[in-house]
Amino acid sequence: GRDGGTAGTAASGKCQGQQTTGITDKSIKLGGIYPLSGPASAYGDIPKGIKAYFDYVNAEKGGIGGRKVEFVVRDDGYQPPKAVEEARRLVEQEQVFALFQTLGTPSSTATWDYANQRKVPQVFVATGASKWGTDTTHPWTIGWQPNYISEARVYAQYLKTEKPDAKVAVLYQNDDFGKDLFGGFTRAIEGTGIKVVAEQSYEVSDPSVDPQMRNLAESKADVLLDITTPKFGSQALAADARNTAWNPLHIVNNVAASITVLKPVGFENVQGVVSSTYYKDPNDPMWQNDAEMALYRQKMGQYAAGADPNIPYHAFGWAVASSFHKAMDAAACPTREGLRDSVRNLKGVQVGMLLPGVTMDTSPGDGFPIESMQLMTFKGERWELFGQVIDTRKEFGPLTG
Amino acid sequence: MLEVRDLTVRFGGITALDGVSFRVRRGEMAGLIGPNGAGKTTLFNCLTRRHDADSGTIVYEGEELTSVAPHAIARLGIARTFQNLGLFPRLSVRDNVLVGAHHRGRAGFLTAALGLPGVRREERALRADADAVLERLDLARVAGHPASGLPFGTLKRVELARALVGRPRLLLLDEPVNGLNAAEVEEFAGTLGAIRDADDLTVIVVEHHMGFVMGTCERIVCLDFGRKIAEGPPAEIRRDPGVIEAYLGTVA
Amino acid sequence: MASFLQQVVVGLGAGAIYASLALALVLIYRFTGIVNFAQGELAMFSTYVAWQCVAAGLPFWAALTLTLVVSFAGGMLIERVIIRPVEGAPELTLVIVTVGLFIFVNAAAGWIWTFLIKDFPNPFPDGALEVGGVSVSLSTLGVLGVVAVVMGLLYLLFQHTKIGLGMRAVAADPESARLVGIRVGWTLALGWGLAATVGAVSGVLVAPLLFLEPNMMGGVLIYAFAAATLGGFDSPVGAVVGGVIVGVAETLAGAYVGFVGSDLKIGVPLVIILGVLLLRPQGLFGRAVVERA
Amino acid sequence: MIGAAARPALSPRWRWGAAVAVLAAACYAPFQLVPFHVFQLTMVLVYAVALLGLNLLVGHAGQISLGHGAFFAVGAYVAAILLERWELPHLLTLPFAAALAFLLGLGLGVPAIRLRGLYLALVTLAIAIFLVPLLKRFEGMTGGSMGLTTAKPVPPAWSGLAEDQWLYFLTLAVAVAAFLLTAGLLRSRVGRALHAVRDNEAAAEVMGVRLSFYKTLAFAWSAMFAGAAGCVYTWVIGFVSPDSFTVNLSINLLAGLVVGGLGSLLGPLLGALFVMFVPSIAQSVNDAAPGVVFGLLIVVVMYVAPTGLSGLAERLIKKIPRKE
Amino acid sequence: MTLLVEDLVAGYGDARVLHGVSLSVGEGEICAILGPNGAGKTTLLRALSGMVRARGRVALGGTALTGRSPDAIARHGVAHVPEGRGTFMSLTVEENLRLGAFVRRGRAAIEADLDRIHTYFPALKTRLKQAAGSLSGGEQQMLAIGRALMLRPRLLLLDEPSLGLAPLVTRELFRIVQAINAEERTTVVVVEQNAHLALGIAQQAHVLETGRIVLSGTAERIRADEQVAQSYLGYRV
Ligand SMILES: Nc1ncnc2c1ncn2[C@@H]1O[C@H](COP(=O)(O)OP(=O)(O)OP(=O)(O)O)[C@@H](O)[C@H]1O
Ligand SMILES: Nc1ncnc2c1ncn2[C@@H]1O[C@H](COP(=O)(O)OP(=O)(O)OP(=O)(O)O)[C@@H](O)[C@H]1O
Ligand SMILES: [Mg+2]
Ligand SMILES: [Mg+2]
Repeated sequence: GRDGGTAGTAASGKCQGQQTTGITDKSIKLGGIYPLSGPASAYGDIPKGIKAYFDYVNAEKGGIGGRKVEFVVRDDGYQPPKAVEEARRLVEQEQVFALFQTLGTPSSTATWDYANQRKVPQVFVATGASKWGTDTTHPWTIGWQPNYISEARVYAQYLKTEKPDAKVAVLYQNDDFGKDLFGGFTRAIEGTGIKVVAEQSYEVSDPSVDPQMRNLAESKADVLLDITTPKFGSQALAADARNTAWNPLHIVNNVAASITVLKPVGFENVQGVVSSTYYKDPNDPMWQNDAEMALYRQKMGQYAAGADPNIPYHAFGWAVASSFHKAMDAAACPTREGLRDSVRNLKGVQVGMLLPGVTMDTSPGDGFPIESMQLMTFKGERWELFGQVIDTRKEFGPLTG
Repeated sequence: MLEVRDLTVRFGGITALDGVSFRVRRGEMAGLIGPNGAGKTTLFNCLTRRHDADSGTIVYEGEELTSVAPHAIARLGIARTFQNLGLFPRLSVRDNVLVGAHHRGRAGFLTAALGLPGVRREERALRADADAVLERLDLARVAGHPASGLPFGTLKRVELARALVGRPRLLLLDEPVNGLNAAEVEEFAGTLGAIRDADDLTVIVVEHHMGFVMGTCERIVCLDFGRKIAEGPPAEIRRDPGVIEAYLGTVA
Repeated sequence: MASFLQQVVVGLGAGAIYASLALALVLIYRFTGIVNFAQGELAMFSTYVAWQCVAAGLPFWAALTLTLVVSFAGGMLIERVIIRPVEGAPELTLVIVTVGLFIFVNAAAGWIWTFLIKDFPNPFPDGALEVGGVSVSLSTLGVLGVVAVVMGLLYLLFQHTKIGLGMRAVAADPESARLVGIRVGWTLALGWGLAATVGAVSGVLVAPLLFLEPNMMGGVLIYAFAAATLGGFDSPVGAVVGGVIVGVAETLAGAYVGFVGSDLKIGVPLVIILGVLLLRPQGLFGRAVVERA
Repeated sequence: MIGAAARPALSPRWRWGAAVAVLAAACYAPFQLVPFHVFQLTMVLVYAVALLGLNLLVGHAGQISLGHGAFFAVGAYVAAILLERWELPHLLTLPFAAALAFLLGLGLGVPAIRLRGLYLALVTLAIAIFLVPLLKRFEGMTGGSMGLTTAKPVPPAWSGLAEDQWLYFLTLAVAVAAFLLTAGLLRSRVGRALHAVRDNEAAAEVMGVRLSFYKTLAFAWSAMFAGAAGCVYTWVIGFVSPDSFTVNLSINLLAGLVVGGLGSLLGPLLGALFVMFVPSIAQSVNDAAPGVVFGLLIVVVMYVAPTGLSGLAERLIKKIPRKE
Repeated sequence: MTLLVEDLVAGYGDARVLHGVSLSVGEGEICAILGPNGAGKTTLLRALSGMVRARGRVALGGTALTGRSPDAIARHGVAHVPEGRGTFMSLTVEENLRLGAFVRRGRAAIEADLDRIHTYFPALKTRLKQAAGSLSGGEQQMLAIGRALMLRPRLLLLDEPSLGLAPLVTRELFRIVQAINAEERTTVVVVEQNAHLALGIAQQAHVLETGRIVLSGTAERIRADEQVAQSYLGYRV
């Protein structure tokens, strides 16, 4: 047994009696769970960005608050039972301070009871499901990215002003992600002139969404809401481009909005596509002279040799790692309780890799760190942001279960 | 005991059996001979319901066999051996033989899984029987050996043991002395005779070994191209010109 | 009506894609008697090779030729290195080895080329033919054409060449095949090489339509299995007919049968397969095995 | 020389001795291990139960199923729904899960009467694939793609056990029961009939083995064990979702079984250990692309032990010199 | 071609079956192997054609065959009619026969040989397009022999060729073997339980018991041996 192997420093003062497992004055140990193998391995690039960030901070900034970060990554192959096993390994054997990111709604759901029973922070889970913010029985778990329902509201809002009588065709991935976003959209257009006139779902195991696109085209809708993951996003965009008889306004969700998704389709074929975003896409020339992006590129080259900084998941990892950095800095106590409270009490925290104007804000009644997004449209070879950063909380009121 | 009437079997364009009729009396040892492809094995296959007959009837102990389910044949007391061996290669010799006693057992999935006492008793009894048969056929030495990898002659005996352990009343042997040398054939003839007397068996045997057939069978049926061309005691068959022409050749 | 026909055309296009990989499955089954779970991944890997060649500046057709050659050699190499050591092991052992190969190749591709989506040049011109309100894209026609040609070639190989006969002998009974003087090892290697080549063709046909990434062939493989099962696993004609039936049936059901919808449409080929196999256990075009007691 | 080939790796007395020793060790282990390892062992037992069932079908009855994940899923979902919606006590969910899986297995056993080898394998594969969207469709019952979260069984006070230990012993009980049931089956006339069907259908039928009966029941029993394993899985993990039961699960199960050793009593356990531990080993070798290592490991194991790890173990045991 | 076998040792796994068998068969000679059930006759032939690994020396016409694969040995002109026949069940009769000539060149000669096989075994001729697995036992035996002859072998290994053949056909078969042996100087090793027939065409014979040759000599000498007469020739009911 390795129980009590890495006991931390005893917390003192107001932090007396709080948990210090995995954290000392000199170090902090985090554990992340991602699919490094299996069909969802693409997400395995996220921890590379995180690692690069922590390595950079450890080497050049003396760590987070003087503590060197050790980041242990485990592979769950996107299988919930494996995620449970790895979470227990990290908590019980590796004695991590916190679970810093579990990826995917199923894996995060499978592990959150455990994390909360054990009172281990499970911070910034990499999924946009809304339950991380609305649930009240799991205080130790919190999400990070804008939740899918909020994102759906952004598109609904946009349509309300631009096309109040829009007839919408929806393509969505038949899983928690697609259902959440689609559901959020349906609710957000209730009582407006906007109507969903056709919907088609696909399974991640489907080879192609061409048949679905064919069926949607029959609807003659004037808006296509494209709720897909990258590969299917490319396919849908290409199918839309091929079909010259049907030219809807194509709204692609953030997950599939990376330039790496659009480029294979051909830039000439995706002009005018609309999406929304909250962090900076390294492929976008817009950020060529951005300081954070320059830092990111430089440090990726330095600490993640061999990894392609253009992969947006790396930038995502970088962004969430620096968010963690900020949250840890803001913690009143260097304890698990301190982290739990800190992430639920973020006030206007700015993170370099997030869009200007997008900040992290939480409160005891609001478990969604990022709830702002900005709309963008594709012009030439880049996304062009337009309008204001939309704070969905302000626009639509708080999200409740 | 057995009456075959007007049996016809066709495979596509080939007529393997063409209106064959004959009877076998209880306790009789009948021989079935004929050139290769004459339909002997096909006839056995009909008797054990491997094939459906296109027409004709088979009456066994007063029961019409053509409507009996294939797996129910064994329970009626009919057992057979196969010309090209039909053993279970991965099973031990003893287990091969025990499968022959399958229809004598009652244990089902549930009772067997639970290992109820009745099942164990039954199993013990069957094992005792199987061991007795193995002993009788001089197979006890190889009882634990998997069937694959044993010499051909041994496997033939295993098949016979498997047929016998089912306590059949009608035994169908398809070329049982295939691959045995003269002394072994002689020994086999002796063993078979003893078993037949002891168990009151009726036997139909297909064999190309004329010495064996003529020596052991009381009556012989000869098929050619699916038709019966002769029937009678060995001495008669041996002289039958049709049989000589089609099957035996001149120096029989 | 036009819309119905249009759906049929969409289904045909999908079916042709399934058929292209099913042909490779049938090929290797004929040669080696096993189902190769790694077939789709090998096709994907070949496609990456072609992509790499194009990226390095080779003209498309040169890249394609080179890829076919590399795939052939790679297939043979895999047989020699990975399959040969377990030759003669139980059939399921071989199948599981191909599962291992599947996992290996998939992960290796992601490792080498990342999971970013790559666009792959389309060998066929853009555009579509309009016939009576139904538009058929030139790509679909091209894929159908190539699939038909490959099918024809395989048919000739199986039925009318000596190596075709030898390879069926090897699949039927390797030990006897040796006894008549067939170099079983080389025949198997040849089978893997040819299957990898046909797979490469499939990958190159598929990539422009589905986009190249390591999981590109995963879904296609499932449908290719369905196609080959339906058509009979040892018949190239069956693979193509099976692919077309699966593609069209699935598309039509997804479009017109309300309660099926696009989420359950994968059940439609399943039902067809079950129905067909219960009547013909060897598939539509498969050869029945005669077994005599 | 025949005697040498016929000698089993271990005599029956040794076998029983080994079994008792293993069981004793299994009962002792949870008091010695940290909870995490107890949990891992629990999962090994869960997979072992599923593999025992699969072994019955594939290893003993000779029919390939690439869809056993579906039965596993059905068992898991039955448990989850009963726990979540009807609030049944945990132990009561087991008979329901096993029974429903049994019935489904019986239904699927019907095509198995007619289909052979490859075709049966691919039909079962298709069924496993179809199950995922089907689970998502009946959202009201199954929780759709979000899945269902269930409570863990609470150890009774008299036992004095921690939750992990309690779960472990529950699972161990199910595993031992499954093991004894299959062992009973295989020792009997039924086991022999299954083997006979596997080795030579025609001859088996002539011996009086009713093929349709044995094939469908083998399917049903096998499914029942998978369903029971699924049910226990729900107790242990406390969460079911369609993504937990993709085709990969079915293929992993079959791969685990073949790696462990088809048709041997030890195979399922070794296979379960492989399924459970080897992915982590793969990651420790190459964490950039664990799949590369995992895939290679499967290939290498099959190379070293073409008849599975149990065959390898048997060969090693035979190498130990013993006096006759 | 002369077949030379020296000190051949072979077996399966750990089990040794042949314990040092030596014999030599001159070009164009026929050699009969007799022996009881389980003696290792089949194993001997398998060792000669490379189907089981063997130690010792096997040479055909001066070329060493030991350690070579069965296909290489077949390409060297050795045809083996194996125990159990080795029929390609799912292929047609004609395909089976053509496979026998797989390593040969020369279309015309192969076609001629096909015709020759048809005259040897007319029963096969009417079944050419039928799946070989559906043939009767005896027909399959004819097919196995026909397939071996299609190779035009220099060395022909026959393992119980009369198995399952009708008496008339058996006699015809031995006549054919004798004819081929005479016309083409094919060396023949035949394992046969019908010792009368085998010794009738053989020049020399060996008796194999538990993996060792216990008696060798010319066919006449063996025929005259009392022990042999009792075991292999004796049966008359
Ligand atoms: N399934 C089948 N399809 C086509 N022909 C068949 C089939 N089964 C048997 N035959 C043919 O029927 C004929 C009779 O075969 P059968 O096996 O009964 O002969 P047999 O008398 O037993 O011959 P042998 O003495 O050689 O064993 C053979 O010519 C065989 O080719
Ligand atoms: N595949 C095998 N695996 C293991 N042992 C085998 C195998 N084949 C044969 N043997 C053993 O080798 C010995 C000799 O067998 P072989 O088949 O050569 O005998 P044989 O003289 O041909 O007998 P028969 O006249 O019955 O055909 C036997 O004891 C047998 O058990
Ligand atoms: Mg016959
Ligand atoms: Mg022999």
